[in-house]
Amino acid sequence: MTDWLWLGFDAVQVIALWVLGWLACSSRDVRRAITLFIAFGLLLALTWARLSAPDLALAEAAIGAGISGALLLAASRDQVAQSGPSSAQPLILRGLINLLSLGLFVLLGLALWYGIPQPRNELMLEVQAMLPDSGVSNPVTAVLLNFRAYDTLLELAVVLSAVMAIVALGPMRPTVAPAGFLLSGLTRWLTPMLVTVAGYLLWVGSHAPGGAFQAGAVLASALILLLLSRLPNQPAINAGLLRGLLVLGIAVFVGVGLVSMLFNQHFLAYFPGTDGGLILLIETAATLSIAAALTLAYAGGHPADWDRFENRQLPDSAGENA
Amino acid sequence: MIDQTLMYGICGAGLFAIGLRATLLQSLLLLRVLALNVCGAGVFLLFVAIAYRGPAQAADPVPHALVLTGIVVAVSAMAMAVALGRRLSQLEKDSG
Amino acid sequence: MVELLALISVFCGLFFFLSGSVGLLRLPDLFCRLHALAKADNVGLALIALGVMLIDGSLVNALKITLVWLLVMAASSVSSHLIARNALRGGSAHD
Amino acid sequence: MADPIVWSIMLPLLASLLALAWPRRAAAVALGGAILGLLASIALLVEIGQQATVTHHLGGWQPGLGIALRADAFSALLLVMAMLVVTATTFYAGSYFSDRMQAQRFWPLWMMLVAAIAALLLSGDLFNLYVTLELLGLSAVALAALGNSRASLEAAIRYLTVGLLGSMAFLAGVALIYGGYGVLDLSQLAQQAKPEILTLTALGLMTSGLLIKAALFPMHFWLPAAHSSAPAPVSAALSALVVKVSVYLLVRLWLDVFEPALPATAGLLLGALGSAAVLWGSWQAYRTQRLKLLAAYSTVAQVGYLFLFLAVILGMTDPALRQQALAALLVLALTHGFAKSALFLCAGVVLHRAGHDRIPDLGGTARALPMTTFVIALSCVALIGLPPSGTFLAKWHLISDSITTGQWWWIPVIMAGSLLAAAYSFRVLGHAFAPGDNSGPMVHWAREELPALTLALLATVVLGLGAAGIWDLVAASDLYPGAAS
Repeated sequence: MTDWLWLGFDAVQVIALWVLGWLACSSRDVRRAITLFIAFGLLLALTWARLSAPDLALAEAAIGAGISGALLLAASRDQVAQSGPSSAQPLILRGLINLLSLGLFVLLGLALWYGIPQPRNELMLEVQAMLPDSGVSNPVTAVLLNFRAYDTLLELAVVLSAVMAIVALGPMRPTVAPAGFLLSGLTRWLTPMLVTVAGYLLWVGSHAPGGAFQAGAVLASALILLLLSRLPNQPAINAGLLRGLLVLGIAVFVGVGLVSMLFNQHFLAYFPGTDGGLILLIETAATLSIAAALTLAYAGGHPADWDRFENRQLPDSAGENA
Repeated sequence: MIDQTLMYGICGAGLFAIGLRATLLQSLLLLRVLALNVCGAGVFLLFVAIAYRGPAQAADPVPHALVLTGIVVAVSAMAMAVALGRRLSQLEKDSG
Repeated sequence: MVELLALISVFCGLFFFLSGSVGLLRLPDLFCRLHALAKADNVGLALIALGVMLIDGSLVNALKITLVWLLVMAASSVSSHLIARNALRGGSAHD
Repeated sequence: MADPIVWSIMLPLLASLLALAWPRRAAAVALGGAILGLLASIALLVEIGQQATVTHHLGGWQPGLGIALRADAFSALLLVMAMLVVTATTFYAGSYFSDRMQAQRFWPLWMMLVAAIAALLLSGDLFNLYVTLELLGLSAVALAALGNSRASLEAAIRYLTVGLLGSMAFLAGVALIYGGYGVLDLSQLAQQAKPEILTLTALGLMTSGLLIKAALFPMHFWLPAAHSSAPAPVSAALSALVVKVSVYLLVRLWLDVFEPALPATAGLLLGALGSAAVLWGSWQAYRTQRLKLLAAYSTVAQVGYLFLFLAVILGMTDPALRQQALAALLVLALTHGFAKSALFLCAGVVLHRAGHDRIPDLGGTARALPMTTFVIALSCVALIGLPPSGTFLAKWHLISDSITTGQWWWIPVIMAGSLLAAAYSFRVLGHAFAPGDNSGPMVHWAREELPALTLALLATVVLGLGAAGIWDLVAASDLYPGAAS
């Protein structure tokens, strides 16, 4: 009985994902596409929860649907064109593209059908066997910050390069209108709560779903709310501090890696016994960096005194260049 | 093989194809970026479906970690595309 | 008995969600739609939350679920307000 | 502590962080990072000279559970080439940017690109390779957008979306491989790879993703605009290095990891695309009116030669002969890296001094900028494949290997490509030597011309005369045993 119920649920889920994905992709109206995409993201979060991936469900809800939805909605305000031409490509090309996509779908389906007769458990068993040595008890965190920590280090570098690109492109987008008392009231009330939740997610990541990325996204949403509501006596953003925050996550990560290489021969081989603490240290720094990065990504450019900070140094660097 | 793996795996393949098609067909940057993200979601679903081991057993954590990495990378790329598009439309506005 | 109550509560909640969605699709302008959506969703969520609490039976989790419900209420009322205010100023209430 | 394989990645990464946090000294930091990175890569090469391959288990975990960094002569030589190009270009860029704000935004991204190149060349894990591909793609797009004009932004956007599509295809392949084999480590995969529908689909997806990034004809459409509208130092790195590491990865996957799973015709297909790239790229380079576009189209053609090599190597059965042909492929890649970066740096000098890079209006350049013109001529020698450049050796090898493997049909393509390369080179030089009004001293802009000269000399003289060592190094190292047997 429950099996059939689950199967029905799965079928509805799959079809809903396809329909929403198709609608979000084929819409020519930007706003509509974005709204559908956010709904798609939430449905995806539900799917992760269904497939016993709670870490991903949290991350998808916070990052995939939340932050990127906010980002896209803000962007839809900037863009000149709100809807596209009905057909940009000639008919033959469109036919080819349809054929290619359909062919790939069939091929992928066949590969799944014939290629994966039973699940391959080797790596999973290895992770389970080594989990006690990893310093944390949430296996996903163990993979992310211990076994495959190098991936995470490079991922932070990816985030940083995207932010550097955004910052290089121009100033932050200005806030549209001062927020009403309701929004600022909510912000006042919500910000401390969001910061607490971020701290909790960071802490709980060692033994339950959560971790630096989810925490960073929640912290970023608090910062974005602050940006949007522009409370009175809100301190200005200090560019030097911001640069430091952006760099902090990778710097701590690489620092720990190099020190451990000095003593243990291998890059990022944590000292036995201290690994839990080191992971928490790295995650804390990463959370701050991710929050700063996502906030800047939402703001869409560099803050006002980013340039002034550079300008102040102008006479010096001019001498250096001559 | 577990039914759900195949079912959601094929769902992922479908999303990949839908996203790919739309990426190639759409002409507006934002819509194209959106399509790329649907395409990415399909690949992530492929990973998570492969990791699933039924309701009684814990899933394989490795693909979950990989997908978490992928989600963050996808958001970074999206943010960058949006910023590029914004700068371009500013330049277009300035030059009339 | 408790399970039956929970089931009834969840189904009532689902009914409210359904009517909210129908309202979103059928009502003529933005303000009516907002009205339908906010009311129906808040009550619907409350009923479903109640049902889940009854099934779960633990006090700690019940508190957590209540907190979730309160947060959703706050967020949805503020966002409805913002959308309505924006529409009033921009005058695009009828698209 | 002395693990050059780790330092080669971490030093540029640290330089990037420091350049971002300390914008005042960003130029000096970047130069330091480039030089230290070069030293680390040379140390790695020395280590490989002693023990053939180097492996570093990150985190101390067994590969499989953890990620391993791996290097052999092939990757290490490419890395040294990349670091040499980067160091020379860093010197050059120090005086290239007139807008200081732009310069300060350039340095951290530049070092990030270097770290990404090193990370990609040294990674031994399939998913980690995906992350490095994204890091490389995003930092390259960010640098390409620094031109901040409409043309460069449009090119950067196309570059970004095309690159992301490529990464997605690659990642889908990785997902299938993980589902079918349950491993991500390349050496474990090399021992298990079987020709099944799953492996073939996955390999097809990864290959198409990489072909987009490597800009093989007909997926080259994004390259000319992106490479020609970026600032000169960026163009140099994009054309000489970024495209090349995608080819590297493709060669690695095809020859070392998935060789047993390959269908026999796959090599011929890639060879056919490669020939089309050689002919089309060279023809477009001949027809174009701008020097930077010429250089970009010539990259399309040169990538084509690398795929001709791949086709020929796949037609061989003797592992010793294969390693020799691989060494020849490597020599071609190295020479092109040096020559193309030198050419782009010179195009930057011309663009700065003349205010344009239209080929028909280059008259008088030879008198006004003698050293720049000399360097352009040297890089043309390498692009055509005249002796003593490394390209000459490589093409000679390619032709003789085509004959021994019975794939004689590539030979006319190679000939026609070289002829077209000669035609577009002489077209540029002919215009440059046309009479003009002003003349200048031999070396006018030392900080910009000397790095370019160094690179061009490396391409023509050093590689041409010292290539024997490369053959010995490559013949000695076999990074993924199990695949060839």
